[in-house]
Formats: sequence, structure tokens, C-alpha cells
Amino acid sequence: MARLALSSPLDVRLLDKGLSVGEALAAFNTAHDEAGGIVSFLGKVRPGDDVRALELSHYEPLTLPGMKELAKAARVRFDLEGALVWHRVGVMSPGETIVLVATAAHHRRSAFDAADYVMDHLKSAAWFWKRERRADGWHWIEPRAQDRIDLARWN
Amino acid sequence: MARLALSSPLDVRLLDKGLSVGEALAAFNTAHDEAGGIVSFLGKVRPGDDVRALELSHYEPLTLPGMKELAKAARVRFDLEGALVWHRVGVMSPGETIVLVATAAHHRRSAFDAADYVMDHLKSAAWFWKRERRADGWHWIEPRAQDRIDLARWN
Amino acid sequence: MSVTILFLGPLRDIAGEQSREVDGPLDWAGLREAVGPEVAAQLNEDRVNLACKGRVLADKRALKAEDGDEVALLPPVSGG
Amino acid sequence: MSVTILFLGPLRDIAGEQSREVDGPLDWAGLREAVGPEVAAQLNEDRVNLACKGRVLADKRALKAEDGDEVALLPPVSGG
Repeated sequence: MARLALSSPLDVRLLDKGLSVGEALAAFNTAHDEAGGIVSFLGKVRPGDDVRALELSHYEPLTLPGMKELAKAARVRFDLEGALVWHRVGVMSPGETIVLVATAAHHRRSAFDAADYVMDHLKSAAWFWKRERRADGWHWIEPRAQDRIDLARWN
Repeated sequence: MARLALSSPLDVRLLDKGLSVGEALAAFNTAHDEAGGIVSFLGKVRPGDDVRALELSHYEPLTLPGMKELAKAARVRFDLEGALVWHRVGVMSPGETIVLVATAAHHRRSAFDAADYVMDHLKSAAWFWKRERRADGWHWIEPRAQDRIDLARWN
Repeated sequence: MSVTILFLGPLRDIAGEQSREVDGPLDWAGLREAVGPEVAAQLNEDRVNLACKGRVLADKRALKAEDGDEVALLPPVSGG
Repeated sequence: MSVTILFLGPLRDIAGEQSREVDGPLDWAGLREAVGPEVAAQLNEDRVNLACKGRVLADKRALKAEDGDEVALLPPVSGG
């Protein structure tokens, strides 16, 4: 497998094209061979619900800096050995990856909680705007009430 | 990357040698391209604590059937599209993978909870016995009190 | 030189354009006038934020943009 | 033909062997006698389970093993 170079301990990226999940997680695993537990979350565009495409837009001066702050906050809060936070922007098709998060920690509970925390914040507290193309055109998506409840768990 | 064939929806294995985490997760991802969210947990032998090696033993007639029951229970409880539950047996060195769990679901909360559930049960309710080799020889490991508390969350 | 007003996410559809150039300086009242009544109504909502020069304003009503600055209108987000 | 008694995990160290063959039939009293006092003391603990023919017994004191059966002594587990 081609070697992918990750920045350590935090690797945060905005991606404008597809990514190889297996390669990214293999590299993250290699970069954190001292960690007892590694958790990953992979979010994909779901087929069905009549969604033909999904577009994520961002605001350059805020989005990546905000993701870096989020990764740093997670690292401190959960005593992580490292984290990977990758988010796609642009237009995606069903089945394509939107987001990949991985967290490495001494204990599994910290790794689970940190990945959960990062995802809750990416969903409803990061500078992204999402719209879906259905049969009748594009529709902007607002965070669901559940997303806000999920986020409030961390306060 | 070589194509790895997974049984779907549940792929449950006892492994007596190392595994390629990137390859396994890439295959799982491909097998579940309808899932909105995929969570994985990778547990490794931690270096340090003076641990030179770790041995996991099992009891053939119970261990794999028990893991299959666990995967089935998780699938029903969390409405999973699929799960991968792989556990090493035999002697491992620091940095080597002990366990790999992946769960695919419509929503991220189900995928997170299911991976967490499977790990808690593998830790203290599956038929494995673990011992560590330190400077002064082998020591059997009992589940920590925390592991039993984690398990009780699901009752 | 002028102030660039950027419309993010759904505000782009409401504004009917991605950005607009207006003469500086630009304050809260001037901004609401520049973007038209429909976008101004959105701006009044707490959940719509304002960034100036790449920083989110704690109090958007305190906006003071000069020529050359970029002012971004940030509606509620949805990522992941 | 005989009954095979298997010692799993730390019970293997206490028994000093991995398995032992004894003549069937074998019940709870016979098992405790066959394994010696140290292992028998462990067996009395609730957290030590017993399997016969690959099935964990709900009531280990109801053990009834015949020649050809495998009886496994299962101490507390620790995986992952």
C-alpha cells in the first residue's frame, strides 16, 4: 500500500476530492502504534431518500481553522495521542465519503468519546453548509433537532 | 489493494495471525456502501507497562459461536446494516492488533453505540483469557472493575 | 477598493448572488440596507452570524468594515 | 473412552496441566474429587463456569458427563 504521510499528532484537512479510507486509517494506525485504542468514524452520502447529489460549501477563512481548534480541543479534553479530521467539500454522489474522523488514545472509552465529540461538533458547530439535489432540484439542509441535542451533551 | 472477501452482513473471525487493518476496513466500507455511518474500533497491545508480550487463549466450542451471537445481538439491537468482529488469539507483541470491530448503520449514533456495545462484551463477556509476559514472567489478567461497569450500561 | 459582502449557504439563494461590492465604511445599518429587506430579515435572527476579515463577530451589530474588508453572512451550519 | 477435563486460562496453571482424562460417568462431586482441592475451591466460586459438550451449564452442580464428553472449566474471562 502506498505510504501516506500524516501530520502528527493532529491531521486536519479539507478535501475537494475523494479519499481512500483504508489507506488513511492504515497510516493513522501506523502513526499511533503506542495507542491502545483507535476509533474511526466514516460518514457517507446515503443513497435513497431520492438524493442524487450532495454539496458541501465552506468559508475558507473560518472552516479549516475551526476544524483545527476542534481537533485541539478534543485532544486536550480526551487526552488523545492523536486525531485525524478530514472533511470533504464540493459535490458528492451517493456512497461517497463526506467525513473521516479517527482518534487514538490510551483507553478505548477516551477514543470512543473523542470521535463522538468531534462528529457532533462537525455536524452542527463547524462552518459547513449542506444541500441535497433531489428530483425537484437543490434543497438546503439545516441541522436536525437531534444534532443539537447531541451537541449539548458535551457542555 | 488486494480485494478481501467479507461475509455480509456479519463477518466474525478468530485470527491466529496479524491482520491488515486498512484492508479490512476498506473492504467493510465497500461491502456497506448503503450505510450512512461506519464506526471502527481497533485495539492494540500497548507498549510500556513493562509488557513484552500478550497471549489470548480461547475455547474453540464456545468462543467463536459466542462472538457470532454477540454480532447478531448487536445487529438487532442497533439496527445495523453490518458488522465486522475480528479477534486475535495466540501470542502478540506490543503494537500488534488484538481486536478489530466495525459497525455500519443508517445513523451515526447507532454505529457508535453498536461498536461500543460489542467492545464492552468482548472485554468481559466473551470466552477469552488473557495473560501478559513481564520481566518476571507471565501474569493472568482479570477484567478491570471499569470493564464490568462498562458492560452493565447495556442491561 | 470596496467592502465585499459574501453570502454563504442558503443566504446566497435569498440574495440571488454569491457576493456584492459596496463602498466602505460599512456598519450594521449600512449592511442591512445594502443586502435588501429579505436578507436583512435573516440577519436579524440570532442564529445568523457575521464575520469581518475572517473573524466571527461576538456582537454583529458592532460591525465596522473598511474598504478592502470582506464581510461574510453566515447562516446556521450543517456539516458531516 | 473417558471424560476429558479441560482447564482454561489461569486454572491451567493451578491444575498444573491443560487437560486430564478420567473415567465416566462424571458428576459434580466426582469432578471436584478428580481436579484436586485447589481447583475444586475455584470451582465453588460463582464466577467459574462449567461447560459440557461445548455448552455452558446453567447449573454446574447438575453436571452429568459420559465417556467421550469434554468438560471445560471456565474461569472469569478477559478479552479485547
